[in-house]
Amino acid sequence: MAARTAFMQGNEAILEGALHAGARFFAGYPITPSSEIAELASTRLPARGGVYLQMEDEMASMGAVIGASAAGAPAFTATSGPGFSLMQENLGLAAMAEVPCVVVNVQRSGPSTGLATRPGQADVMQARWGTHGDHPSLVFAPASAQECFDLTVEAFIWAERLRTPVIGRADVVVGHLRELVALPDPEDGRALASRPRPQGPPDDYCTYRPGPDGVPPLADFGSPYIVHLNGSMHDERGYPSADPAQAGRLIQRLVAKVQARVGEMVAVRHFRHDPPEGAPPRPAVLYVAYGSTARAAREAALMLAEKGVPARLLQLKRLWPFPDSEVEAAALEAGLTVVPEMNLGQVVLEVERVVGKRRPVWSCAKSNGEPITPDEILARTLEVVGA
Amino acid sequence: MAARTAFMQGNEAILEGALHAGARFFAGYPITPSSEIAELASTRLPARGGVYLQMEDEMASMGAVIGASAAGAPAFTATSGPGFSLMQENLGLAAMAEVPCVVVNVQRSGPSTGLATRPGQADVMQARWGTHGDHPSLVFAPASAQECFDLTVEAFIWAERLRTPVIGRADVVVGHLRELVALPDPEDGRALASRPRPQGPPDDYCTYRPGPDGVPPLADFGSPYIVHLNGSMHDERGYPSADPAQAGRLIQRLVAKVQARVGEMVAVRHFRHDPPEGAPPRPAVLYVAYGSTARAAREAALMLAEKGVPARLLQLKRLWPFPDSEVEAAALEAGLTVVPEMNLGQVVLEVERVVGKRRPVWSCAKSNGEPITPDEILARTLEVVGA
Amino acid sequence: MAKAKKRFRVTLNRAWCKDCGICVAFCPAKVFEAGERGEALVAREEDCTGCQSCVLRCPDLALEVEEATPSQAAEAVTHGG
Amino acid sequence: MAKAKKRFRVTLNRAWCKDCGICVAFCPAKVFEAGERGEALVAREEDCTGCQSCVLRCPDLALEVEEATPSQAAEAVTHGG
Amino acid sequence: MEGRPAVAKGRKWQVILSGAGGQGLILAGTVLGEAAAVYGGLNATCSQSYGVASRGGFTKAEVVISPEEIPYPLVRRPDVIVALTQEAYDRQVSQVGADCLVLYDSEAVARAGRTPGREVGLPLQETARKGGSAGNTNLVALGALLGVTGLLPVECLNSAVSARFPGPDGESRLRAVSDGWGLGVEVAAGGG
Amino acid sequence: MEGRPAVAKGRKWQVILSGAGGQGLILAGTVLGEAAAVYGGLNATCSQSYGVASRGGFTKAEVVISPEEIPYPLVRRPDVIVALTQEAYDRQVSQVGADCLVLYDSEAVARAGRTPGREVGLPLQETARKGGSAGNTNLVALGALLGVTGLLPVECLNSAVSARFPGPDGESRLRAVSDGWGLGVEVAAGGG
Amino acid sequence: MKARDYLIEEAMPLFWCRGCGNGIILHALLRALARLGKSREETVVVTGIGCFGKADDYIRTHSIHGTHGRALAIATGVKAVNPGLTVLALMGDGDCATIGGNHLIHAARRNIGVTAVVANNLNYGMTGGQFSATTPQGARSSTSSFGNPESGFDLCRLAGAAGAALVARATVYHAALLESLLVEAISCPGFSLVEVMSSCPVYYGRYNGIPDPAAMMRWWQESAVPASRYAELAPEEKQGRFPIGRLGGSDRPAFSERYARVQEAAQAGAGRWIQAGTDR
Amino acid sequence: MKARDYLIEEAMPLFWCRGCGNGIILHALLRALARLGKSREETVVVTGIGCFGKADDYIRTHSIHGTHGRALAIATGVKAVNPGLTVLALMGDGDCATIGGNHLIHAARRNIGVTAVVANNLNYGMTGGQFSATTPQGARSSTSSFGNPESGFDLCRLAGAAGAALVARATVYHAALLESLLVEAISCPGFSLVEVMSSCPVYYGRYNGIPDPAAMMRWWQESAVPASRYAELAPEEKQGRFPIGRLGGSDRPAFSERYARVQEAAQAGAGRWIQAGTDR
Ligand SMILES: Cc1ncc(C[n+]2csc(CCOP(=O)(O)OP(=O)(O)O)c2C)c(N)n1
Ligand SMILES: Cc1ncc(C[n+]2csc(CCOP(=O)(O)OP(=O)(O)O)c2C)c(N)n1
Ligand code: SF4
Ligand code: SF4
Ligand code: SF4
Ligand code: SF4
Ligand code: SF4
Ligand code: SF4
Ligand SMILES: [Mg+2]
Ligand SMILES: [Mg+2]
Repeated sequence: MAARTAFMQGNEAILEGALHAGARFFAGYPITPSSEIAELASTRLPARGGVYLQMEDEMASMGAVIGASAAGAPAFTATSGPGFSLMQENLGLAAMAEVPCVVVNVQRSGPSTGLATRPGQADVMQARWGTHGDHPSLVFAPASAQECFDLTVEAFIWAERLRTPVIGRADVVVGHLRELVALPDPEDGRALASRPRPQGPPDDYCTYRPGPDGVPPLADFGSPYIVHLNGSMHDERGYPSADPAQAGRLIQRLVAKVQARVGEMVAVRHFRHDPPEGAPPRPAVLYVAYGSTARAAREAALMLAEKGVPARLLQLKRLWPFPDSEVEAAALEAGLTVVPEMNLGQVVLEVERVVGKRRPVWSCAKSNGEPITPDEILARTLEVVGA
Repeated sequence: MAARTAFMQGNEAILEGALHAGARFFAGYPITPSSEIAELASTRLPARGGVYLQMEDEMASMGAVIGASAAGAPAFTATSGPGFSLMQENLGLAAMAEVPCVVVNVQRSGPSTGLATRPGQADVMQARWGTHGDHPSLVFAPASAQECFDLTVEAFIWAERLRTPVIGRADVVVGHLRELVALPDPEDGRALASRPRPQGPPDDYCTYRPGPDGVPPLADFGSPYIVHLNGSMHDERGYPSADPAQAGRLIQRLVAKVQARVGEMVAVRHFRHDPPEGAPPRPAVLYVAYGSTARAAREAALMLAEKGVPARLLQLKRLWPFPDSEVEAAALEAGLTVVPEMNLGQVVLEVERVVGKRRPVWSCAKSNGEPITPDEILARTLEVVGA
Repeated sequence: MAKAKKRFRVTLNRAWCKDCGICVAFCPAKVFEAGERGEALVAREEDCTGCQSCVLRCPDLALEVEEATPSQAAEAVTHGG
Repeated sequence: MAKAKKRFRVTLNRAWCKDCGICVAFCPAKVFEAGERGEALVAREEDCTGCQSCVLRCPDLALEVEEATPSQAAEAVTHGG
Repeated sequence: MEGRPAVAKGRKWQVILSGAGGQGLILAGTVLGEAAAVYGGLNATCSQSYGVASRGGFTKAEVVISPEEIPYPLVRRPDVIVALTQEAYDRQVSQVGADCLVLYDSEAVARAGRTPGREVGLPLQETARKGGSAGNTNLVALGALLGVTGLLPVECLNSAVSARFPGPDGESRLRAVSDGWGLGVEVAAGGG
Repeated sequence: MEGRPAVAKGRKWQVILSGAGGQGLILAGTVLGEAAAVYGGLNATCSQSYGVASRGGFTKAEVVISPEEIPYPLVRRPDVIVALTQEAYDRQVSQVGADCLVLYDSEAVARAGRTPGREVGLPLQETARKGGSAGNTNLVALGALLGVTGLLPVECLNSAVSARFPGPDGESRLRAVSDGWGLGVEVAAGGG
Repeated sequence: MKARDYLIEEAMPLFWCRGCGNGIILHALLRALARLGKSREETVVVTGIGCFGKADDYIRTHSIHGTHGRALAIATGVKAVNPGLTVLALMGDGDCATIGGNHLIHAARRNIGVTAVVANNLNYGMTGGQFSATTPQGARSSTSSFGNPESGFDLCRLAGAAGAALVARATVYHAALLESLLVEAISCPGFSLVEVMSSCPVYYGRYNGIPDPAAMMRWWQESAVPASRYAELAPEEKQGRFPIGRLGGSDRPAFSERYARVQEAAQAGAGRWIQAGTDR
Repeated sequence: MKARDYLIEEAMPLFWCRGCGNGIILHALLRALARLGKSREETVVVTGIGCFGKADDYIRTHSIHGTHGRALAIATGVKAVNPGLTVLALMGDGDCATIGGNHLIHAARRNIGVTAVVANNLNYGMTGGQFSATTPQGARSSTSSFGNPESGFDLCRLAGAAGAALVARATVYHAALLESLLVEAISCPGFSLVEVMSSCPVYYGRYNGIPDPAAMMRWWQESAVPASRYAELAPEEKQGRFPIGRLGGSDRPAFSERYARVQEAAQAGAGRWIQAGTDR
C-alpha cells in the first residue's frame, strides 16, 4: 500500500525510486532532459547523509559512481544520449569489474546533439551494444511516472543483487511527464536493494569467487575483506590472468548470472482490447511497444478495437535481456504485429528475429523529434491490416 | 595489376590503403593492437606533406579527424575497443554533420580492458549501434592483409563519396598477420577517394542541400564556398532548425544515402567446397563468417567437404548495412547455417533475423581471448549436423 | 562658421532590442530612458556624445550611433529643440 | 671489547633480480659486481656500510640488507677474510 | 482514494496553457494537474511542450484530466486553450477545432477571433497586476479557466495552491485564483 | 608471379619460432615469410603469438608456408618448432606431435629430449656470438632451420635478409644465416 | 568588411536571454575580425554546445557546431591541416574548462594556433544554471543550493601553466578592451585564450542576487581591475576582485611551425622498422 | 606492518622490464605506507592502465584496476563516500596527464583528498613507447622519429595552477626523498600529487640514447636539482634540469570538509522547487 501519493515528474519519480531503493551517491554531469534528476539529487542526497558529486564529464561521472559503489554506497548517474555515449567505456568497466550501479538514460532525439529537448527512442540498441566486448545488459523502460519510480527501484535491486550495471531507459515524454505516483513507506525500501556480502574469515575472501547464483559476494572498500576489483581479465582473486579457460568462464558467467534471473524480473505487461460485442471475428493486431510509445499504442489499441479489430498491446518494461518468449507467444497468437517506435526501427528488428517470418511484423517508425501519436499508429495499422 | 607486392602486416596494409586512397591526415591515441598504424602514419604522412597528430585521447582524435576533414583532408584514425567506445559521441557528430572520415577498429578481446593483446570480435554490434540516435552505419571487415588494403581503400571511397564516417573493423589476428599484399600503382589511387564538391556561384551554396544521390556537396574550410557544419538538427544551410518535417527528412536522408548505394559496395565472397566425387548427396552446410574467423571457417569447410558434406562459406566483407539478401539466399539454399564468431554470438542474431526460422541457424561462439580454430568449427558443425 | 557641436544619430533596432536596460543604465549622457513597461527609449538623442559605449555594450546589437549628416543634424535640432 | 666495525648481510633474491646493474653501478662501497653474463653478484659483502641505498634503488625489490647477527658476522669474516 | 473530496464523474478534458517562457505555465499546469489528481480524485497528466528551445519565446504546458485512466498522456485535440501572448494565440490558430474554447488575455492578444470555436478574452494580466503581482497571471488564468468551464471545483485548485505555496505569499496567490475564477464565472453566467 | 625463382612445389610447412622477448623472433618470422612469399614464390603467413603480455618472457612467431593458398593462417599442428630458451621448450612440450621436429639451442635448453619426435640441438647462440653478435641468433636459427628441413632454398632467405638490411651490417647477418645453414645441413647430412 | 558584414542578420534577434553577455562578446569578436581585415573564407569558427556555443548561428564565416567540450579538438584538426586559416574556438566555461578541460590544456601545451574565446558566465546557462568548473566556491546554482563546495578555476592561470602563448581576460563591461585583446589574440601565432567574464542574469544572476542585467554589468565594472593595478593590491583588496588585460603566455614556436620541421625531416628521411607494442 | 607486508609476494617477480623505475616507486610507496602505519583495510589503491598502472597487482590493500585515464575519477568517488579511507591513485604520465588530464585538473580544483602518484617515464611504456604529454620537445619515440614537435607539461606546475593542495617531484634515483614526499602527500588532507621521474630504459631510454638502466639513473641524478637550489640557477643552468622536492600547493579546506558543511545545511533545510533547463 502506498504510504503517500504525489503528483510528480517522471524524473522526480526516478529520484524518489533511487532514494527509496537506498541510493547514497549520485555523480553526474547535467544534460537535458535528465538534469532535474541531478538537481533534486543535489539537495536530497546530502540531506540524508549521502553525496552528490557534479563531475567534470560523463567519463568521470561513471568513474566516480564505480568508485563510490566499491566503497559501499548504492550509486547512480543520469544522463542523455551524448553523455550516455561517453559513459560506454566505463559502463564496460562496471560490467567487467562487477561493480553494481544504475545508469539512467533519459533519451532525447539524436544523433549527436540532434534535437536536445525533443523526444526520441533511438538509443535502445545502444543500451544493449554500446560498449565494446561481450557484456551483460539489463535495461528497464518506464512508460509512466509511476513506472519511473517502480522500475528505478527494480533497477537498483538487480544491480546490487547481481553486481552489475543496470540501465534505466526513459524518454523525454516520460521524464518530463507529471502524474500521480504512489510512494511506498520509505522504511520498506531500505532493505530492498542489497548486494551479497562476504561471510567467513576475511583471509579466505576472493573478490570474484562466485556464489551458487554466479554472483560473487562484494565487500566494501574499508572492510576487513580486502577487495581487488579489476577491469582487465582476472582470476577469482581479482588478479590478472590470461588463461583462456578462466577467461571463457568469466565472460560466460557475467552474462549467465543475469540470464539466470530474468524469470524473476519485471518483463512485460499485457493489454487486451476487444471489439464491441457482435463484431465479426477478425485476427488480432499486436502492438509491441515501450516507454511513452506504449501509451500511444494503448490509445491506438482502444481505437482499433472500436473499429472492430481485436487489439493487444505487449508493453516491454524490460528491454534487455529481450523478453523473447513473451514476444514470441504474443506475436504468434496475433495475426500480425506492429512495432511503433520513435526511431527508424530498432526493437522491430528483435521482434522480427523472435517471430522469424511466421507472422508479419510491421514497423511504425517515427524519427523527427515529435512524439508518436495514437492517430499515427492507428493509420499505420489500418494501412498494414488492409495490406 | 599490382605495381608491387610486399610482405606486410594487416595494420601496415591498412596504412598503405589509406595512403593509396589519398589520406592526408591521421589523429589518434595509441592502443594495442592498432598502434602500428599510428606509428607508421607518424612517419609516412609527414613525408608526403600530410599530418600525423597524436591527440590527448580518443574523443580528441575523432574531433581532430572531423576538423581536418572539414578543412579538406581525407582523414582517419585507428583504435581498439576502449578507444572505440570513447569515439562514439564524435562518430555521431561525423554522421550528423556529414563529415567524411574513416575509423579503423582493430578489435581485441573485451569487455573493458579485457585481454588487451588477444583476439576478439565482440565489437561488431557496437560498430552498428554504438552511438546514440538514428545514424547510418557502414562497416567493412577484412580477413587478410590484402583485404586490409583493399577494404581501407573502399572505406575511404565511400566515406568521401557519401560524406559519412566509415568503419574498418579488423581484429588482432588480421591486424598483426603478415602476408603478401599486392599494391597498385600509387598514381591510380589519388583520384579514387573524392568527395562531391560544390559548383556554381559560391553565394548559392548550402552545406546541406543534397545532390540527386542524397549527398550534399562539401566545400573545404578556406574555400569561397562558405561551409556551416552542424551536429545539431539543422536546415539545408546548416543552421539550427527544429521543424519536424525538416528533421524527419534529414534523419531519413542520412541513412538512405548509404542504403541507396549498397549495391555498388563490396559485400560478400562465396566459397563452395563439394565432397569428393561419388559421395552420397547431402544438404549443404553454410558458414557465415567475417574477419579472421572466415579463414578458420574456410579451412573447416574444406575438412567438412572431405568428410562428405557439401560446405559453403559466405564471407561477409561488409558487415553493415548487413547484406540481408545475400545471407538470405545463401542460407535458404543450404540445409543449415553455422555462424562462427569470436564473441558470445552477435552476427548470428542478424542471420537469425534474416533467415527467420526457415532453416536452422547455429552459433559457434568462442569468447576467451583465443582465436577460433578450424577444428573447433568442424566439431561444432558435426555436432549440429548430427542433431 | 564656428566649429559646431557634433550631433549623432542613435538608432535603436526595436526588433532586436530586449529592453535589458543596459544602455539606460550606462550611457554617460543619459540619452536613454526606460518607458512605462521597461522598454528602452532614445529620449535625448541630442545629448549623445558619440562615445559608442552603448553600441559596444548592447547585448543584442540593437544600437547604432553615427555622426549625423548636416541635414539629419538640423532635423534633430528641430525635433529636439 | 673495542667497538667493532658493524657487519651487514646483503641478500640478493635471484628469482626476482633482473640483472639491471643498478646496484653494481651505485653501491658506494662497490659491494656488487657484474658476472660473466652481466648477472649481479654480491662480491664484497664485507665492505657494506649498511647505507641501504641499493635496497631503495633496486627496481625489483630483490635486495635486503640487514645488520648481521654476531654469528653471521663471524661467518662473513671467515668467508671474506 | 480515501480522504479526497468526491467529484462528480465528468468528461475528459484536454487543456493547453500557453504563453511565453517566464510566465509560469509549467507551474500552472502542474498545479492544475495536482488539483485534479491529488484533490479532485481524478486522473491527470501534465507535460511540457517539446517545442523550440527558446529564451523567453513560446512555451506551453499540456494537461489532460479524466475520470478514466489516461493511456496517452499528451493532448491530441485540445478542448481548451489558454493563450497569454499573441504569439501563443497565433501559433495555435490553425490547430484549433470548432469545439475548442480559446481563453486569452485580452491585453496581450490583440488580434483574436480567428479560431472556429468559442473565444473568451479576459483581462487576466490586468487582474493579476491589480491583485498585486503580474507574476500571478498564471494563477488568474487557472481560476478563470475553472470559472468558465467548470472542469474542476475551484476548491481543488485552492487546495493545490495552498499546498504548493505554504509561505507568506500563499494568500496573494489564492486571491489571484479567486479573482480569475470570478472573471470566469461571470462569463459562464453571462455567456461569452 | 613473374621474376621469382621457380621453387619446386612442396608440402605445407607450419613453423613456430619461439624464445624470449628481445630475441627478434617476430622479425625472424617476418624474414622467413618474406623469403618464402617474395623470393620463393610460395604462399606464406606470419603471425605473432597472442600469449601473455610479458616483458622479456615467452614469445613466439608462427609461420605457415605452402604452395597452395593458406585459408587458416595460424599454426594448427606444427611441423617444426624452433626453441631458443628453456621456457619456450617447456611450454610447448605437451603440444608437440610425433611428427614434429624440435630444433633447439643446445646452450639455452638444458632439459631437452622430452618430445615424442625428432629433436635437434645446435649451438645457435654460440655460433651467433662467434660470428660477432649474439643478436643474430635468430638468423642463425633460420639458417639452421632451412639447413635441417630444406623447407626453402637458402637463397630465398639470403635475398630476404639482404633486402631487409641494406646497411653496412647486412654482411654479418648474411654470415649468420649461412653459419646456421651450415650447421643445419651437417645435421641433415649426418642424421640427427 | 565592417563588423556587421560578418553578422547573419536573418538569424536575428539573438536567441540569448535579455541582458545576456554573449551578444556583447559576439559583437566584439565581429569588430575584431573587421579590424584585422579577415575574410570570411579564411576564417573558421568552431563551437561546442552551450548558450555561447550558439554564436556560430550568427557568424557569416566557415563554421562547425560540434559536440559539447570538443571544440578545441576539432579546431586543432582544422589548423593542423591548413595553418593559413584563422581558427576561433568559441566556448562557454563548461564547454571549455569543465568537460573540455583536457583539450584546453593540451591545446595550450601543443601551442596550436587557435584562439579560444571563453564566455565565462560562471555556470551552465544552456542546461539551466548548474554550477561549473568556474563557479566560485559558495555560490548558488541549481545544483548548489547550499553553496558550491568546490572552487572555481582561474582559467587564465591554468591555460598559462599548460603552456598557452597568450592568455588574457576581459569582461562584457569592458567591451573595448575585449575587442583589442581579441585582436591581439587572433594575431598570435600560437595558442591564445581570451576569457570573458560574462553575464547570465537569468541563472547565475538570479541565484546569486543580481538578476538585473545592468546590475550584473556594474558587478563586472567593480570587480575587474587592470592587471598592472591588480598586482599592487593588498591581499584583502584582492578579495572578490580579479585582474583583466593580458595576463601571461610563453613565447614558443607554434605547433604548425614545428610540424613543418617534422615534414621536412620526413621528406628527407627514409622508412623504418616498426616495433610492435607488447600490450594494452 | 613492514613495507614487505604490503607486498603480494606470490605475484613476484615484477612484470616490469629490467631496470624499469616502476619497482623503485612501488617500493617507496610500500615504505611510506608502513611509516604511516596504514592498515590494509583503510587503504585503497586505484590504478588506470599502463605499465605503472599494474602496480596494484603487487599491493595487498583494497584496490581497483580501472580504465585508462580514469583512476582519479574513480578515486574521487571512493573518497567522497568514505573520507576516512586513504586513497591513492597510481598512474603513468599518459594515464594521469594525457588522457586523464581533465580528471587531474578537476581533482586538484575540487581538492579531493586523494594522493596521485605519477610514474613519469616520459612516454607510453605499455603500448610501445609512443610520446606522451610529458615527452620533451625534440625527443624521439615510436611516433616521433623526427623529434617530438610538441612540448611536455610541467605536471607540478599544471596541478598547482589547478588548485592542488600539495605538489612534489622526485626521481627514482632519489628514492629516500621520494619516500618522504609520499609520506607528506598521503598525510595531506587535500589533493596531493607526487610526480616521479622514472626510467623506461626499454623505450624512452633506447629511443634517446640511454638504453642502460644505470645510465638512466645517472641521468636522473644529474638533471634533478633540489627546489631551493634550482630557484637560484641561472637560466642557462636550468636547461635540461628540473627541480625536485615539494614544489607548491595551496592551503584550502579539502573537499570532504566542505561537503560536510553541505550535508549539514541540507539536513537543516527544506526541499525546493526545481527549475527545468530549457535546452541541450
Ligand atoms: C556530452 C554532453 N554532456 C552534456 C551536455 C549538456 N550540455 C549542453 S550545454 C552544457 C553546458 C553549458 O555550459 P557552458 O559551456 O558554460 O555554456 P553556457 O551555456 O553557460 O554558455 C551542457 C552540460 C551535452 N550537450 N553533451
Ligand atoms: C581508452 C584507452 N586508450 C588507449 C589505451 C591503450 N593504452 C594502455 S596504457 C597506455 C599508455 C601508457 O602510458 P602511461 O600512462 O604513461 O603508462 P606507462 O605504461 O608509461 O607506465 C595506452 C595508450 C587504453 N587502454 N584505453
Ligand atoms: S542595451 Fe540594447 S538590448 Fe538593452 S535595452 Fe538598450 S538597446 Fe535594448
Ligand atoms: S554613444 Fe555614448 S553618449 Fe551616445 S547614446 Fe551611446 S552611450 Fe550615450
Ligand atoms: S639492482 Fe636489483 S634487479 Fe638490479 S641487478 Fe641489482 S639486485 Fe638485480
Ligand atoms: S647497503 Fe649500501 S653499502 Fe651496502 S650493499 Fe647496499 S648500497 Fe652497498
Ligand atoms: S541562460 Fe544565461 S548564458 Fe544562457 S542565454 Fe540566458 S542569460 Fe545567457
Ligand atoms: S616498457 Fe618501460 S615503463 Fe614499461 S615496464 Fe618496460 S621499462 Fe618499465
Ligand atoms: Mg557557462
Ligand atoms: Mg608513461
